[in-house]
Amino acid sequence: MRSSKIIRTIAQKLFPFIVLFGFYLISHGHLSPGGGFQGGVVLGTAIILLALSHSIEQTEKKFKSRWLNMLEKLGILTLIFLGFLGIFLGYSFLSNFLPLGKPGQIASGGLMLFFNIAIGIKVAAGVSVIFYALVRYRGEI
Amino acid sequence: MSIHIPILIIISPLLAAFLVLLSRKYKIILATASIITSIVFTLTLSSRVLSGDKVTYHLGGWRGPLGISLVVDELSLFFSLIVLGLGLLVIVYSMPERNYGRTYYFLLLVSLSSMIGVIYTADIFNMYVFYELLSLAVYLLIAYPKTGVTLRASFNYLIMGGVGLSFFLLGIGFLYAMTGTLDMFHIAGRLPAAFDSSMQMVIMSFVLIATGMGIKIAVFPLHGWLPDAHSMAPSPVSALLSGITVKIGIYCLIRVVYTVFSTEMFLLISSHNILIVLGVVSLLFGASMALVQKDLKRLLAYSTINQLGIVLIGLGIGTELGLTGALFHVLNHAIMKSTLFFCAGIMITETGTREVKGLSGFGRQQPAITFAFIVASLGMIGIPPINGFASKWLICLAAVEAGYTFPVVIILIASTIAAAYYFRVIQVLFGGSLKQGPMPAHEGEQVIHRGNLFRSWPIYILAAGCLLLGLLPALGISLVKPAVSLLLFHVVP
Amino acid sequence: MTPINISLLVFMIGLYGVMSKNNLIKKIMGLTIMNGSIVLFFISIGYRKGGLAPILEKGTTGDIPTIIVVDPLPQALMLTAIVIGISVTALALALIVKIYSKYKTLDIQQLSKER
Amino acid sequence: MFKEMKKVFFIIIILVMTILFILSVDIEYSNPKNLDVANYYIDQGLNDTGAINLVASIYLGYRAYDTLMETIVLFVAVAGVVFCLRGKR
Repeated sequence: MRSSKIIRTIAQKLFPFIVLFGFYLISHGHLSPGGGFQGGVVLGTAIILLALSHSIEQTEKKFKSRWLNMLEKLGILTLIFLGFLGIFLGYSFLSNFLPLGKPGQIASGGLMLFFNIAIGIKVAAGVSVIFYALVRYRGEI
Repeated sequence: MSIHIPILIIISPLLAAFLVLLSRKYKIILATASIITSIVFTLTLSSRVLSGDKVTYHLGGWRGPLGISLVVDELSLFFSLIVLGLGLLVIVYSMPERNYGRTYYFLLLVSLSSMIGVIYTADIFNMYVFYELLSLAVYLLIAYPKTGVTLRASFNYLIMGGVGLSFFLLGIGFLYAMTGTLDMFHIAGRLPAAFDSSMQMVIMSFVLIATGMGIKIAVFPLHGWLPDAHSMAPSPVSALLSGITVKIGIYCLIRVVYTVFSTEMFLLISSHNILIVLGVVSLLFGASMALVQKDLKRLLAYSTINQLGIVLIGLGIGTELGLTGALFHVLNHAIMKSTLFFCAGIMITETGTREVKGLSGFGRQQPAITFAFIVASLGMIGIPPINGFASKWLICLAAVEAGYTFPVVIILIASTIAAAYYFRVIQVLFGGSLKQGPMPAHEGEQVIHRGNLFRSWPIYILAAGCLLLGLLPALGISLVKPAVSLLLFHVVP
Repeated sequence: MTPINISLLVFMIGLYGVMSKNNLIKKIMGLTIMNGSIVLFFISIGYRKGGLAPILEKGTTGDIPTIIVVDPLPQALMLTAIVIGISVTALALALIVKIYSKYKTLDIQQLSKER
Repeated sequence: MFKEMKKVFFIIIILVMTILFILSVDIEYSNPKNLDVANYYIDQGLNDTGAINLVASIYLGYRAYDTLMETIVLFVAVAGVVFCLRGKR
């Protein structure tokens, strides 16, 4: 099944903007509405849009599901590692050990930015992996 | 480093779970090592906890009602030791099975770690999150063989469990609306004032939480998922479900009843009578349904409903003796039911059938396993030298002392019915010679030998535990005693 | 009829859907409705009259804000609850796909007849 | 016949439960009680965690443990979906 040229072109042109918006939501999660989960879902939607408008195989060449799986594990391991870093530096698990900046700036949250980025990457990878698994399933239907 | 022990107990199986997914070879070693690490950590905590002071850990350094804290007291120590000990045996038992891949060990470790998370947390919403994590892992473990029956059982459990946890979450919402905090000890401190101003909301929140947990521990009208899920799952998973996972529901119920809603309020809204009635009904129902089952594992699953009814009666009586009996029965049931499911797993792979009738002659072939099965089933019935007797007797004594004679009669009747169905199985085990029916697909003698070695150790250990706790019930009671005194005479910190 | 009552009503509608419908996907829809109603419940118990979204002004340096702000804790809890609901739904749908490919039906009455 | 009976029975049960539910709820809408913890978050959340989005200051600061577990829940769900649907293509 091939979608029409209009849809393909618009999806292709829209893709970078959606990705940009997703990264904005992730990185400004502690300053404005948004955060890791929301931004991650938006990033995942970008991949889903590309896969729906173009063919699945073509998208999978760019975003391989093996890499996405690895990214997902990496996100969670980063979170746990950041938690353990608190223990090693003499605070407790998951505590914010970075100095707080001026309120309203992007560095103001300390560790929050890194939490958001790890969660965002993990959610984006997870959503697209679910999509791949559901789409590629060819059971005996 | 020593102050971080409570979080390390939870995180080490969780970290091992993700490492299992990354490494292909060392999955079993990683799983075993992480659980042993957790057990060692727990044992180092135990001396501090048993000497009387609570171990508290503030996550992220936020104390009190602001953040989440972990509290290890006598009750949580007792339950976490059961979970970790049996979890280790479940991992050892599932070692020889070759087709359990990485996902199996991942889910097993996640479920064990989330159980400890449920047990240690002092924050009621965090308890919900961990319970949902536990449930997701357990749904997948049930569906692990991916046959039609297991998928159906898993889906039924998902629907029922989802509804139950939604009820639980709504109950948490009611509690938050009344008290404005989520920390259980702070809720307990503020609830009496809320009880004076709006009694019906307190009752409603209790009903919601109790209904949610009632679905999880399968009391009579809400038991629909249990027989399918417990009997269709692979045998180690059945032992995990029936031995430990159901006990987590009981733990949550005890926590909510005795810590969040205090004992006085519990008596004031007369919910102890409801617990006793539910216990009696599910006791009778489980016993009578188990009597007519032909499938061995389904029989054991209905027997779980039966035994949980006894625990509920003990909880409902609520005196010191009754609570001691109930908690002791939790320990005993965990040990006995895991033994039975482990034995059932071996029987099913050896004879190739799930029917009780097909087991005839197994007793002559493998006398040691059969002996363990008989020990555990005698304990289930409640025959003196085995541990099940001691706890049942304590509960009966407590019921007579508190003036409930009717439950005692019912417990005795149910024990007779239990004797009927367990003796039927034992009789078949020693019956005629093993029928050469459809033999299972054994390829190569070597696999079977290795399997038998790793599969029989856990059974012998558990059966020895049954006999030990039965001959020296004072040992088990001394394990339970600190938790009971915490529950009845606790002080809000 | 405050939003609190409405959320309880919706909760019951979801419960009715889960209990009485025979189609597996409709049962999952009921579960989703229950989850949504819980979100509505939590958000509405945190509402204060005239409250704004709990995001402070960019220039504040930690003084006590003069504006009224709604309770931020239930909103943070609901972020967690929504993600958990999504996870349960995704898992249930995967199970349904697998069940359908085994039995070729989604009706729970027919499923319980099959062995 | 039996099916309709069942449906009516369910509807009656649900209606009774709804009425009980709504009667039991005693929360004053838009005027919550016991606001000390919430007020602490609103007053001190910015000083403690440095985020002007108070919701983020709770779910990444005070209750980051919940967020970690929630991420793992999502991971288990993804692993489950992939596990259920892989093989036999």
